[in-house]
Amino acid sequence: MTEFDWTQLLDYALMGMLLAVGIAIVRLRNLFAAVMLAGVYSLISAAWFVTLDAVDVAFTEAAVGAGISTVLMLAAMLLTAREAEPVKAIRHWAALIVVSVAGAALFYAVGDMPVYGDPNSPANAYVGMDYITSTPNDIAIPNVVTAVLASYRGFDTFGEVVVIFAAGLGVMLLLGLNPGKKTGGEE
Amino acid sequence: MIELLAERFNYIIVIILMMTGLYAVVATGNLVKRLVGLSLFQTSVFLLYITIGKVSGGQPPILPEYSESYGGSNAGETAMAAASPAAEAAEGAVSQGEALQNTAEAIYSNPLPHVLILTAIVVGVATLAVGLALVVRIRETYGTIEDEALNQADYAAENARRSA
Amino acid sequence: MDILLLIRDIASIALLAVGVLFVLAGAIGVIRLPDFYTRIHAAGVTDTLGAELIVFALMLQAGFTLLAAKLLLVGFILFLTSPTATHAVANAAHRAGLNPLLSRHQPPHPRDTETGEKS
Amino acid sequence: MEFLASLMPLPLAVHAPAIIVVTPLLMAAIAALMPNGRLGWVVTLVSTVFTGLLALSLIVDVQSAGVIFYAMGGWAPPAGIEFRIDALNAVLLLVIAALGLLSVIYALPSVADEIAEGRQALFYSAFLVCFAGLVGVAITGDAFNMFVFLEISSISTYVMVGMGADKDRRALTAAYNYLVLGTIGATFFVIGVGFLYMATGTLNMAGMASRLPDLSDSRVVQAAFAFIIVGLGLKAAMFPLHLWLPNAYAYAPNFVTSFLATTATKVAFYTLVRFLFDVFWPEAPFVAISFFWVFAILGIIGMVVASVQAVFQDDARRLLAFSSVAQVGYMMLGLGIGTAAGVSAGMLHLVNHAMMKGALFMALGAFAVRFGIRRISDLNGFGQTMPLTSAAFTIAGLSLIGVPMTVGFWSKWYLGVAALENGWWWAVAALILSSLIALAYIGRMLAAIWMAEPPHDKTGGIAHARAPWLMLGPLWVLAIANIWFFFQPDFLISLTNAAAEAAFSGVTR
Amino acid sequence: MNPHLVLRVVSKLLIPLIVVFGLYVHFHGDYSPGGGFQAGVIVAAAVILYALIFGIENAKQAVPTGFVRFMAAFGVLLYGGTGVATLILGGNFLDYDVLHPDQAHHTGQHIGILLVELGVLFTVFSVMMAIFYAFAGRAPDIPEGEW
Repeated sequence: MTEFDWTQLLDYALMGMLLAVGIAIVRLRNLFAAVMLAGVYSLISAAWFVTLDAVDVAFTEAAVGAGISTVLMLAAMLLTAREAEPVKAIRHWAALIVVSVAGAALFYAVGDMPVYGDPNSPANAYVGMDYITSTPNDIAIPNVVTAVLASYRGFDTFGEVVVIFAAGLGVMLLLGLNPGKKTGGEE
Repeated sequence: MIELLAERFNYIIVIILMMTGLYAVVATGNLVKRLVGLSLFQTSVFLLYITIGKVSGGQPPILPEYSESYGGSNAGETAMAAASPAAEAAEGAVSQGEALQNTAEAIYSNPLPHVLILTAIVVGVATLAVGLALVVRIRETYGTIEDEALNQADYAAENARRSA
Repeated sequence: MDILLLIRDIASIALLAVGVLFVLAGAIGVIRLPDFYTRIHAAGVTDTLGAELIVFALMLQAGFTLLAAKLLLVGFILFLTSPTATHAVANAAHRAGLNPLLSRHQPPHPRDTETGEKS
Repeated sequence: MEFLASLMPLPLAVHAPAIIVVTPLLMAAIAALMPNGRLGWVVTLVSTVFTGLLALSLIVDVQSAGVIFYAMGGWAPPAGIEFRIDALNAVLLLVIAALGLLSVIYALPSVADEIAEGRQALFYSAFLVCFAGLVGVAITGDAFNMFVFLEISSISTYVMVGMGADKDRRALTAAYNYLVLGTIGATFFVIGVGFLYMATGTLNMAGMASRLPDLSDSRVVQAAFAFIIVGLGLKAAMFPLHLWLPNAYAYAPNFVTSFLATTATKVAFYTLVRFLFDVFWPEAPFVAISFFWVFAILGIIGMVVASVQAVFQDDARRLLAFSSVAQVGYMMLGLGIGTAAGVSAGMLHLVNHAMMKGALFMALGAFAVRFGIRRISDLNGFGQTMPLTSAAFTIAGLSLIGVPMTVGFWSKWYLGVAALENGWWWAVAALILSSLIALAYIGRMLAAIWMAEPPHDKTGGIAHARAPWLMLGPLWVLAIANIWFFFQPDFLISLTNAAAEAAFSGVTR
Repeated sequence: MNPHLVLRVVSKLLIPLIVVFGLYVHFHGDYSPGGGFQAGVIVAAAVILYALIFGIENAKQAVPTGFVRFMAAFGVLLYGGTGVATLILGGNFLDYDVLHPDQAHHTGQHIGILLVELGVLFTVFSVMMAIFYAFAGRAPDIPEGEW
């Protein structure tokens, strides 16, 4: 650590907000509030994505997480229920066990993780940085993320389109596009 | 130990967030809230990936311009230059990143996690949409979206069928 | 040139400060004010005046560039959307029958008096 | 086989790894546009036939060339996504393509019976997406691409399971629970892959493998291992993580169950093998521990406990679903033995189980399409009512028990031999115990079919019925395969031995 | 006074702006953050806004359900078709370089990226619309009062 990086303060602030919102979502029983807070959570993480230099991701998270997902969950909530029942004690303890086992495994790994922002960590020193040097020669567009997304790893993106298509199929199959009657769907 | 954790504070927070989401998924009996927890969990995993790719003093991985079609590099910008790589290349301003690495080139954050997470976000919203569609159908068929009540309804129906 | 830059910086800092003040006031208002309508009135300040002033400050910093044009667009859209959103929320609350918190005078609800109103 | 493969024009053969995934995906889009279910079925059939041919040609190529690489977009790894086919996933491709084709032929009458007419085309489209996703998981050599394909197949699976709601509303909750658990599994997998990426800097599985041996002390790698095993274990219905499976299989449309039971968990099992041997390496301390303490122990517990649970089921398909969990236990045991013989036996059981479970579920579907029954007590006397279907069901059931003259015998034989080579006599004991329990639950169904009084129609005679030929055809193909490969096991055994060798030789370039 | 008058006026102003912004995000994706996916979401948001204010039936006239179903499949076909075109022209799947002979400026890559992003745009837009229609279409008749 050379000099104190003041932008870290912003990170801390965003993390604190994320924690507060996350815990609030878990504790809330009012579904409307939980859903809105989930949107807020997405928006804050989008802000953090910006400070982490992931502008494309931030854009998408803001559009999808804070926009579409929230609207979807609101719509579903309207069609179902407004209030969740309190958590049963047995489920609470079961969840705590699952969470603490998984969390322990994750914390176990923390010690060997690369330092935050380390430019020489394996993840940052290898393929990722190669994209930045090779994109001007291979593809010649400025936005490296688009280049990787659409060309280097274009097949992933094809898969992504198919996933979205499958979700569309699923919604059309399960709910139907012209739901006049109860199960809808016949076109 | 303290320093070790302080340099990895991002992972610790992200892990706590992930576990918060996972708890919500496992603990709650409400089907909608379980999906809310699921998206919380997934968003936190996205954060994990993106923090891996962060490089101190880095910039968004958008390279300076080398085709002429972009009008972002007018002269006269000073203050915003650091935020706009295009302008920076034109003026050769010294950014924080260059000061750190002391090379002619600016340093960028790792684009690969960004791409992966773009895909993962889409997968996440697709799952959410299908899940919510199922919840809506469940509500229409059963009249409830609480786990316990659903189990009881199934159990009662099974018993009725058995006795019939 | 330097004096111009100085003026520009001072102006933008002033705008930023005032904008942040409005945002702060809005935030405090949302927490402290007693009922829905006064709160949304405070929140409206955050969106319009606060955000708008900050955008202007940033525009000053950007100078005559594409960035400034984009910021202008952002300012324009904010100018359109946030009052509309505030209006829509307040209107919805009003039509839903939420009465303002008034100490002495309770006005009759519009739904009780008007009948011809259907959307 | 060589003859069929030689019919393939050369440019097609060169790009076969890409085309085999892309064809069903594009055909899925076309199927979604079809105005009615019959046309959608034709599109689906064409693309599965084509995929089957490509799979054959790929197997022939793998046998001659060893390993086939295909760089997507012309970008060599690590920059691009690489498809990598060796003897291990060639077996998987063959299973998916063959069972996919048979299920599609079987689907027409079954889907016509169970899905509303207006939605059949979309339903076939969802099936093709799922099919392509499974093929993609089997074929890809990139860890993140594998996640994408896992999710493609899973999302369409959730939808297809949920479509069983027209017959039984429990399909909805089953699909929902499957969705939640499946997504948790996929997210765990992503966490694991992210950790591996953190440690190695690449997403290419071969690239990871070449860098990981230097990192065996890294806690990040160990945590990645744990998360990937749990994530894939959820998808593969490994014993304590199988809770989604029984209901999903029991209430999904019949055709979906017979396809999923034969392919989906198999593909997840394959990914486990791939990660254990080709990304991690079997000598790593944490992998070596997991062979015994995770796969062998949980496999044995799974195959006994799930079999016992199966005995007490009333619903025929639920019974077979629990049996599927038990069969996953057999495969896990083969994996846990940790030798080439063990993995080969596990892969052999994978193929065999696809044949027998496919036939069993298809037979139940054939009963259902004629009489709409699902409970074991409803099967009374079906030996006289639907003799052809019942005979095929019996053959497959005997194969599931592991009776000689059926292919199920070979899987248990080789599993037992591999376990004894390790000196694991208790594993053999568990195998026998589990087979005895299988005898109990299959015997229960067979007794109902052959011994009990058949239902009488109104005139007092026995109601006779025959399943549609399109259902009987694939059913009997599988039933005959169950016997045929007992007498001609060399083909399968050579395939699975080559697969195990490919797994053990690790990644070589 | 119509209670939605303000909303109607403002949304009439905004909807074209949103669509234009979506297209900007799409076609500027090579130079700045954005691309087909974000653009698809934004354009869909414009139509959803229209549907919320002017009624879902009007929106269905503007963007019919058949069109939605077609475009969802068409986007996948466009993406995959680009790949098939590269196969036919002799490259590997999705190897855009073969799409255009001008290798020096990588025009083929630019064309390919534009085409596949267009495919993403179509599919994402129409699936978002499909999801919206499916959910909004079955909204229970909530009296205005509840909101």
